[in-house]
Amino acid sequence: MLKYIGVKSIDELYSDIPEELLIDEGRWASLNIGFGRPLDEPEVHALVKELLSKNVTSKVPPFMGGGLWPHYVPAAVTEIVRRGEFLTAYTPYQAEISQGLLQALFEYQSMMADLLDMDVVNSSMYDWPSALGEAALMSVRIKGVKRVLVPETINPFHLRVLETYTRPQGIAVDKYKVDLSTGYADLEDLKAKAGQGASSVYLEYPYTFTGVVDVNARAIGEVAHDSKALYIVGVNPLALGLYKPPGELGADIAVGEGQPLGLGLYYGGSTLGILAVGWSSELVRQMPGRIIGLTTTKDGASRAFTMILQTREQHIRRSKATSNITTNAALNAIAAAVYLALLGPKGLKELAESIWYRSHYAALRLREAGFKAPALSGEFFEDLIVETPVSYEGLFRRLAAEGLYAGIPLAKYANWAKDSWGLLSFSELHTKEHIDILINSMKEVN
Amino acid sequence: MLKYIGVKSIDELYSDIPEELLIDEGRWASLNIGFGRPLDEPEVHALVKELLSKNVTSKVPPFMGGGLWPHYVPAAVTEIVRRGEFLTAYTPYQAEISQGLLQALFEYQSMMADLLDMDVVNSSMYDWPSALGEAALMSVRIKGVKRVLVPETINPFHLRVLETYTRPQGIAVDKYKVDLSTGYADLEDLKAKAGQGASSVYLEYPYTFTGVVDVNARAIGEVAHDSKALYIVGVNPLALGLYKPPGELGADIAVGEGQPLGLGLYYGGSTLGILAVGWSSELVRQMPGRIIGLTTTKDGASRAFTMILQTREQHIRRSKATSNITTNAALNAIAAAVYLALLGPKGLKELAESIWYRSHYAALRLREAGFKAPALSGEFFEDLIVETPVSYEGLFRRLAAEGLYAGIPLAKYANWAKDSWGLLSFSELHTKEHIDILINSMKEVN
Amino acid sequence: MTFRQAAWDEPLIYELSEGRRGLTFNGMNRRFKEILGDVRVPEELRRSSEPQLPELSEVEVVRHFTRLSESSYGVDNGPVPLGSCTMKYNPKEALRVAFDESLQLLHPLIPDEYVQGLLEALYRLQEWLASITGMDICTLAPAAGAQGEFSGVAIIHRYHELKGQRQLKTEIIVPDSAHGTNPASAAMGGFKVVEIPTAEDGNMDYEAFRAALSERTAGLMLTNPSTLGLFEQHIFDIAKDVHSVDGLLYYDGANLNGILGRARPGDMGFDIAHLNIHKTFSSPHGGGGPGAGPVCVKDRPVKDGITLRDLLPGPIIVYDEGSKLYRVSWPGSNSAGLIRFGIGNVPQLLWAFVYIASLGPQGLREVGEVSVINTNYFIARLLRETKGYSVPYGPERPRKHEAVISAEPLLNETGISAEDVAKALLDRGFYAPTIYFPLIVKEALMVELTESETKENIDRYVDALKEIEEMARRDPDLLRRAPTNTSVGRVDTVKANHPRFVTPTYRVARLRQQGKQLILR
Amino acid sequence: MTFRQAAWDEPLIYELSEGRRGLTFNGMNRRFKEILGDVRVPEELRRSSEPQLPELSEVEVVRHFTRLSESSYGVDNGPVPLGSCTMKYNPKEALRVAFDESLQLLHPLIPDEYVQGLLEALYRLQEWLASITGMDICTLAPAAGAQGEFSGVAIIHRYHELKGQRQLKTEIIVPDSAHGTNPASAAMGGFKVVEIPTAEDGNMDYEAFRAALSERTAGLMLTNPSTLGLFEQHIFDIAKDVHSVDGLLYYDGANLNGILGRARPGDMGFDIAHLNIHKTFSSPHGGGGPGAGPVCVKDRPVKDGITLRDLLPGPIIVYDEGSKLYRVSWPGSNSAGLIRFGIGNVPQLLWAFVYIASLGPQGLREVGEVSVINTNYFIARLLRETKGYSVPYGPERPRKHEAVISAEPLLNETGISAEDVAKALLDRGFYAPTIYFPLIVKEALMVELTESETKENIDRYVDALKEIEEMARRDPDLLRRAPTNTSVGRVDTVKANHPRFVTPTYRVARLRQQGKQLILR
Ligand SMILES: Cc1ncc(COP(=O)(O)O)c(C=O)c1O
Ligand SMILES: Cc1ncc(COP(=O)(O)O)c(C=O)c1O
Repeated sequence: MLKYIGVKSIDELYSDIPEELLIDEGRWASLNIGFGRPLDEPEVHALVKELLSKNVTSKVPPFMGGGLWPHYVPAAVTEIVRRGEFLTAYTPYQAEISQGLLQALFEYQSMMADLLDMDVVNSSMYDWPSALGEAALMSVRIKGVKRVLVPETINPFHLRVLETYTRPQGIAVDKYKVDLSTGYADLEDLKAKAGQGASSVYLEYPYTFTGVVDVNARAIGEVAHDSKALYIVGVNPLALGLYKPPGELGADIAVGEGQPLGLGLYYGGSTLGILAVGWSSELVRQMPGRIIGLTTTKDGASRAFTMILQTREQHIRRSKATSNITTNAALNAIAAAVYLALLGPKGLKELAESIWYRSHYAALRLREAGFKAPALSGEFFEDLIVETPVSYEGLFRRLAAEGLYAGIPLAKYANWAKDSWGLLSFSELHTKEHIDILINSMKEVN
Repeated sequence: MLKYIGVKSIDELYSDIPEELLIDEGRWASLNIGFGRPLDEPEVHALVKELLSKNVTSKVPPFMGGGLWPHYVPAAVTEIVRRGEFLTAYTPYQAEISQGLLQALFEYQSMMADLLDMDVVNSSMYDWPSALGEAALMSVRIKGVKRVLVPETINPFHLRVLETYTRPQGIAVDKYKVDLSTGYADLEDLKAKAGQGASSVYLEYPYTFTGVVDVNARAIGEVAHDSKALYIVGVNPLALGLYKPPGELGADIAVGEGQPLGLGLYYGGSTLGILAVGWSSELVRQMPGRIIGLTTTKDGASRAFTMILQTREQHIRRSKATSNITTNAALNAIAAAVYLALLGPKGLKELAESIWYRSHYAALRLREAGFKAPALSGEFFEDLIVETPVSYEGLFRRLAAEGLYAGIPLAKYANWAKDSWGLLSFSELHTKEHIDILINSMKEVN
Repeated sequence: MTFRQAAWDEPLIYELSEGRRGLTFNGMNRRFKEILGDVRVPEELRRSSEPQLPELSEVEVVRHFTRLSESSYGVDNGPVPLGSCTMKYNPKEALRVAFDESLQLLHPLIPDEYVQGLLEALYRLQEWLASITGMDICTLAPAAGAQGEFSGVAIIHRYHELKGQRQLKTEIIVPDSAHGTNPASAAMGGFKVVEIPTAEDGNMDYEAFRAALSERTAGLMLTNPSTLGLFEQHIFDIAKDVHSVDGLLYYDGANLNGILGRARPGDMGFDIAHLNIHKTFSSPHGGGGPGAGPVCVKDRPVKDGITLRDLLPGPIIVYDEGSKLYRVSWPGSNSAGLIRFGIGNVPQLLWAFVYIASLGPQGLREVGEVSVINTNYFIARLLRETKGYSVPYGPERPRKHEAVISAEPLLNETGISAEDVAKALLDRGFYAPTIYFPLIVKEALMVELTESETKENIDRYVDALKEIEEMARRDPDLLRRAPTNTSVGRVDTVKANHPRFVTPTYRVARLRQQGKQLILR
Repeated sequence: MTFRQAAWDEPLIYELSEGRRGLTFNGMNRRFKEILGDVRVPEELRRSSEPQLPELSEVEVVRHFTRLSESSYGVDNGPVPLGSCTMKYNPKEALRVAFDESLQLLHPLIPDEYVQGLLEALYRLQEWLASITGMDICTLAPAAGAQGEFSGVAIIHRYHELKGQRQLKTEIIVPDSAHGTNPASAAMGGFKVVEIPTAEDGNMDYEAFRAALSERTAGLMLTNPSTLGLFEQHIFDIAKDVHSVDGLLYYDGANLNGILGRARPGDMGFDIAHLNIHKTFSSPHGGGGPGAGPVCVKDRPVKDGITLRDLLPGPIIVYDEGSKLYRVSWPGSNSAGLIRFGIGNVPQLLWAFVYIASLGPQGLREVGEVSVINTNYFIARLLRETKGYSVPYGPERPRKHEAVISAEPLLNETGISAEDVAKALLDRGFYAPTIYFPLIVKEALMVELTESETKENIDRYVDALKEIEEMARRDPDLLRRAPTNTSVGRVDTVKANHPRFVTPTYRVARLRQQGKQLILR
């Protein structure tokens, strides 16, 4: 091939690179890259198995949630997303040869829309916090006020990400108060702050770091709208099998985390940012991210799918785009679509109930064991705060050493939390025995 | 639907079954079937994980071979055979809609033919021993003498299966001697026995229960042919990366075990029977099993594949068929095809060398450690017999308790083996460290 | 539904070969090479030339087989209503368990105490299968139904051998509706096969059976429900009769799906039965295997304290109360021998374990019921709405899991054959029924919908058959050109089997190209 | 190669809905229900009606998505030579590791000491990426290249903020050949974007750049090699110039494949760089993600002992000699913030770990070399054998991993556009190149073959382009009707975006059907 190209050696193909920059083979091979030589596949396989076996996975599924949750990954989901035609495809720029991929993503958007009770869903963001960041920027583009309001008990990681997204543009992120006895938002405080002007008011639903489902969810939206702010609701989609969806709450924008929908935890590395809006031209035009739409072939003969409203995106609009996002979490969106299709409305309800039962059973047993649970008296779903007589972090560490991951020691991450508070999370993965083991161990270690 | 059918209840659809036979719902539900109630998928998943975790898998790959061997399963093989279009297909009776499956099986047959140096390969048998049984029956159909000859050191499991296949038809399975100092066949004894008449002479190549590769392999075939018997050679296909293939040895029929070709062990539950013959009308017409052939479409426009020579098979010839086999190991044949395509001739040779290196390194270290290894002085490939000063079974059990599966205590299965003999097997899965650990532990425990 | 199968016009993998590598083992040999030098193999044993395998990189291998797979069709693609095959859905969770990586390095001779998890699962399965069939004890060893049959025949052989009457017992009775494997298995066991015709009502012709029965009768092989989907109504009499001449009754369990949860072979008088894990218990057919064919027996006496269980030619798993361990018990000297090295096709067996555990007894019974309803609904619609298809043999009787319809009326009227119908179904995105089997039905279309198909799919399937019938009248030539939506059009099977053309391997094509005459006589 | 894609005419999953269930959780709730009774949710929070999701059994779901997948096309199907995307082969062993089931239950807040295996792998990867780029330290956190860019822009912002010069530093310079994400990211960081034209020789117009450079310059974003596949020859001068006004240089690593093992951004003067794991390091694109976009910096001083590493908006993994533990170090108060909850897209990162471990430094260098040879061979053949395509901007210069060709000559001669060419390529079983990008090339066809394509595939690809050129002369209308071998013909994008038709969800279609006016203004 070199001969055909007309060069004597491969080096000629790098001749336009300044001499001083070029790295010779020997120097390159001496750098800390891989294991110094190519490894055969069986070697790599053995090496990685050995490495991963150093992780201490517990026989009892972790009781850790708080925004990313341990849930069951159905086998059918895994099998579908492993299919090379989906897995190894690029963004479907050529619609004609990618109809299956486009339809799958359209179906994700559609099912998510029905779950959220919203009209327009994009085909994915990276994760919940970045979706929140983008939603906030979007609200500022629309409303023009460089201020957004978030609840005091917002997930602290989400808060930091939100600040990272907003800070360079000089947007203030201010908090409205939450009553720490019930876990519900302080509507008066919110009203006062919203009255001072904000582009959007945000609610976490349920609050990921308290577990509470805010009864004021509708009222918060009304306050937002009264103050000419947009209402952004962030959700754990599984809660929507039981609780009112963002659409019913009056949300303008819904964001959330698709990770519980059959993706697994992967140390927080397998996420799916949800972003949806109601049918408003302004909202849709200002949305970030890719959207797949239904259409027909040019000859009108058959239904077809294609990417739509691309003029919002960076590859067309460049610095005027609604976001810089391009690669997103498409395959995870397909996984979520398969997951939602497997469950259907009934399965989703059963699963939500499954979760509700476990957290409420745990609360009962925790109280019987002498703990305060839930420490915040409001409605709760998957996570709940338990209050212990001791520092939770110590208790947590002792249990971890026994192979029980007993939630999240809240004070470590959230300044509003008591040192004695732990956030426990329960899912369909936990049997009654698992929960009993947890609580018995908590009693003993306490 | 019942209404449309015109019955009042489903029971009517069973009305032709004698009353006394019918089982009512209650009685059925009380039987020992499953766990007494339907389990949800997450329940089953947890249950099975729990169960499988009770198996004690060693960090060091087992040193156990003897006819089924631990080998690396390439990821690409797994991914291909999991594809639903292959996995969930039936026997390709409708060629037009199953071209891909047919071509894949044709390619298996073709690659296996080139590996074996034989002309015709069927699209699979269950496993090596049943392929051997069928080959023996085939030889008797062709030659008419109700006797077959096998080496004394034949795999004892294979021997029992062979006897099971031949005994109902009154066929004698006689053994020719093997020199237990070298592991090579006793040609004089074979000549004498073959002279008394036999339909076939069988050789294991390498002998799975001694590890020896018989230098007389060609000569044995000559003896067989001189006595008007067919020559059947049974192979570990991986050995053929280094050693002469059955075709070069003059084999009329080759059988063998495809399990090492990327199938994994699965407690002996993932096998692939190889069966091949040279180009002889008689042999081909008497072959058992399915064969895929190349042809064209009727209009001659394109290449196509279909099942051929079906008049040999049970669904056409019934009691006159060459075998009763129908379901075989097709998917495993596809796995083997993918495996062989990944390796190619170079990879196969490297792998065979990889195995050779390990067994020979082990022999060296075993001798240094004071053991007799190999106990049989002949050429060896993957397995070798080690002779220890103690009963091997005791040593084996002590090592197993330490998590080292140190081969097979031969005397437990083979009456010609000394109590102090163990059959160790080495593969590309074993690193130098693994082998050193084994030998050090053998020294200590000894 | 319109449908067009992918067609990649994919070359043979040999033609793609480009001197590349998909998998290497070089680095791994380095350290050994340093110690041992080059590999040494005696000249007389050294392979003289490399095998002519293709040489490709991993990406090319993956692409090749991915493309090929898109020209294949399984239950994951759509309905595969092949009769006699029970092509039900293969649940993905069972797939995940069956091929669990932790099993890849489990050797069959690892001592029992280290494989307790697997043995427990298989022990349970073994017991469940006994309960489901009403038999006493099963071995999981046989690799497929046919090997199960052969095992059964070997048991029959051994039974008579142990009783010293093998010389006398030379015949096995098989109805003419039986699957080809039955007579073939009987013949492999050295028995003469006596075929009994099928009566008009679909039962085995009882009079003919009585006439054939004699002291030479070693046993009878029966599929119940039969391949016609009909329950054998004389079963009690037949059992009594066979036993009266000291014959054994063998149950071909391929059709168990039809009576699952409603009736059991063990209660009908059968002595031996095989099951097809890849039919009734949802392990996939894999394009032709592997499956699994456990064999169960009633534990009746043979002689001198020997009972039928002692004759099983495969291991059984026992639970040892003393050590609290599951143990593998290998067949002893009274057995019919041994059928394999290992305990059975483990992935397929685990698949069945997951399936039964998931469904429980209730679910399994529902499986049987839904498959029976589906079949009878299908027949009802077909007969009501078409004229080209008939249902021979006891047309008024309810079918079980499957039905054999005849396209003879259609052939007579339009010249369109069962094969044409089958090809036309392919064009409509359905896999075709089994055709021309059982042999006793002319222009047979053997349809088994299983419980996995929805009413909507059955309706679509009947609609397709109707449409084909109409087209047969309107434009039969169009049908004769079917299929056109599959990867290729009709395949030339005559050429495929022609003595001068028959090409079972690429090697044969290569040799012919090199001028070698390879003719099959 | 002829090629015909599968076409199942698959209904929307809603249209398949038949009131069935794929996954249940009923049995699991039994025991809890006994204790707690029914689930109680306050009225004001209870969902008022079930979501209108489809209801299907597992088999129907699996079939639906299996069929859909066959109307999709990835690297596993054939060449996907999209420029700017590095669609290389995604090795299957990496897939197996990346989605290892043991990681499914690892929560990101599990204490470090319990995830040492994973942290060790990621730590190594982090160090390897630093070596490969010549940078000092990386965070693996960003989820994709664009988030990496935004992280970089946030670092630039924070740098100037910490130095008290944010008010002044309002502009980021970007060449006009840059990917759209660069200006978009700069804008998200609140900066004004200054675009610099590309010179005839394919370098950034150095004079224009000098003219644009000022004390307002906060930084420069550069892709090198550029999207034209050309190495920026003034890079040393540019770096010096940007640093002279205290701006930071950002390296867009999407094109690293082209210089892998030969040159490193860290040696060129860049301060910040992102990598695309899903481009250079072989994790799959998954139809649009997830990917991973680690960001690395040179650890240069900012002020008061603060160095650039302190500004990284994501965790880094450190090895603690004392405890012999790998630890996650979260960004502190000087940082640009935090970009995610968790350490990064773990499966994709593990994929890169396996890829780099498999190839070693030697293999990685070869990756770069082969991709460069492939590109230049492609150009050489194309230019030698066709007339319809040209290579604008420094046509004599060697390309790196990709090339932008222009179909302008073809358009002028025959009226056939780049889009027509793309659609015609689809018909021949190839995925099309990126078209109409970069914007500075008319009728752009941006081709990146990567190291994964064989010479044979490149030849076939050139042959296809030749054939298309010939057909453009002979029968352009035929080409305008392309594609015909894909699942559907040309898609109506005008209708798709029409204010009264635009349909982003099934819900919108449903509402319109119910008479609701949904118009997008
Ligand atoms: C009635 C009947 N008996 C026996 C068999 C043979 O079973 P297997 O294919 O598992 O060997 C079949 C399979 O098609 C069958 O339908
Ligand atoms: C040059 C260049 N920069 C940036 C990006 C954006 O990267 P990502 O898609 O990972 O967000 C791309 C991706 O196409 C690219 O080609």
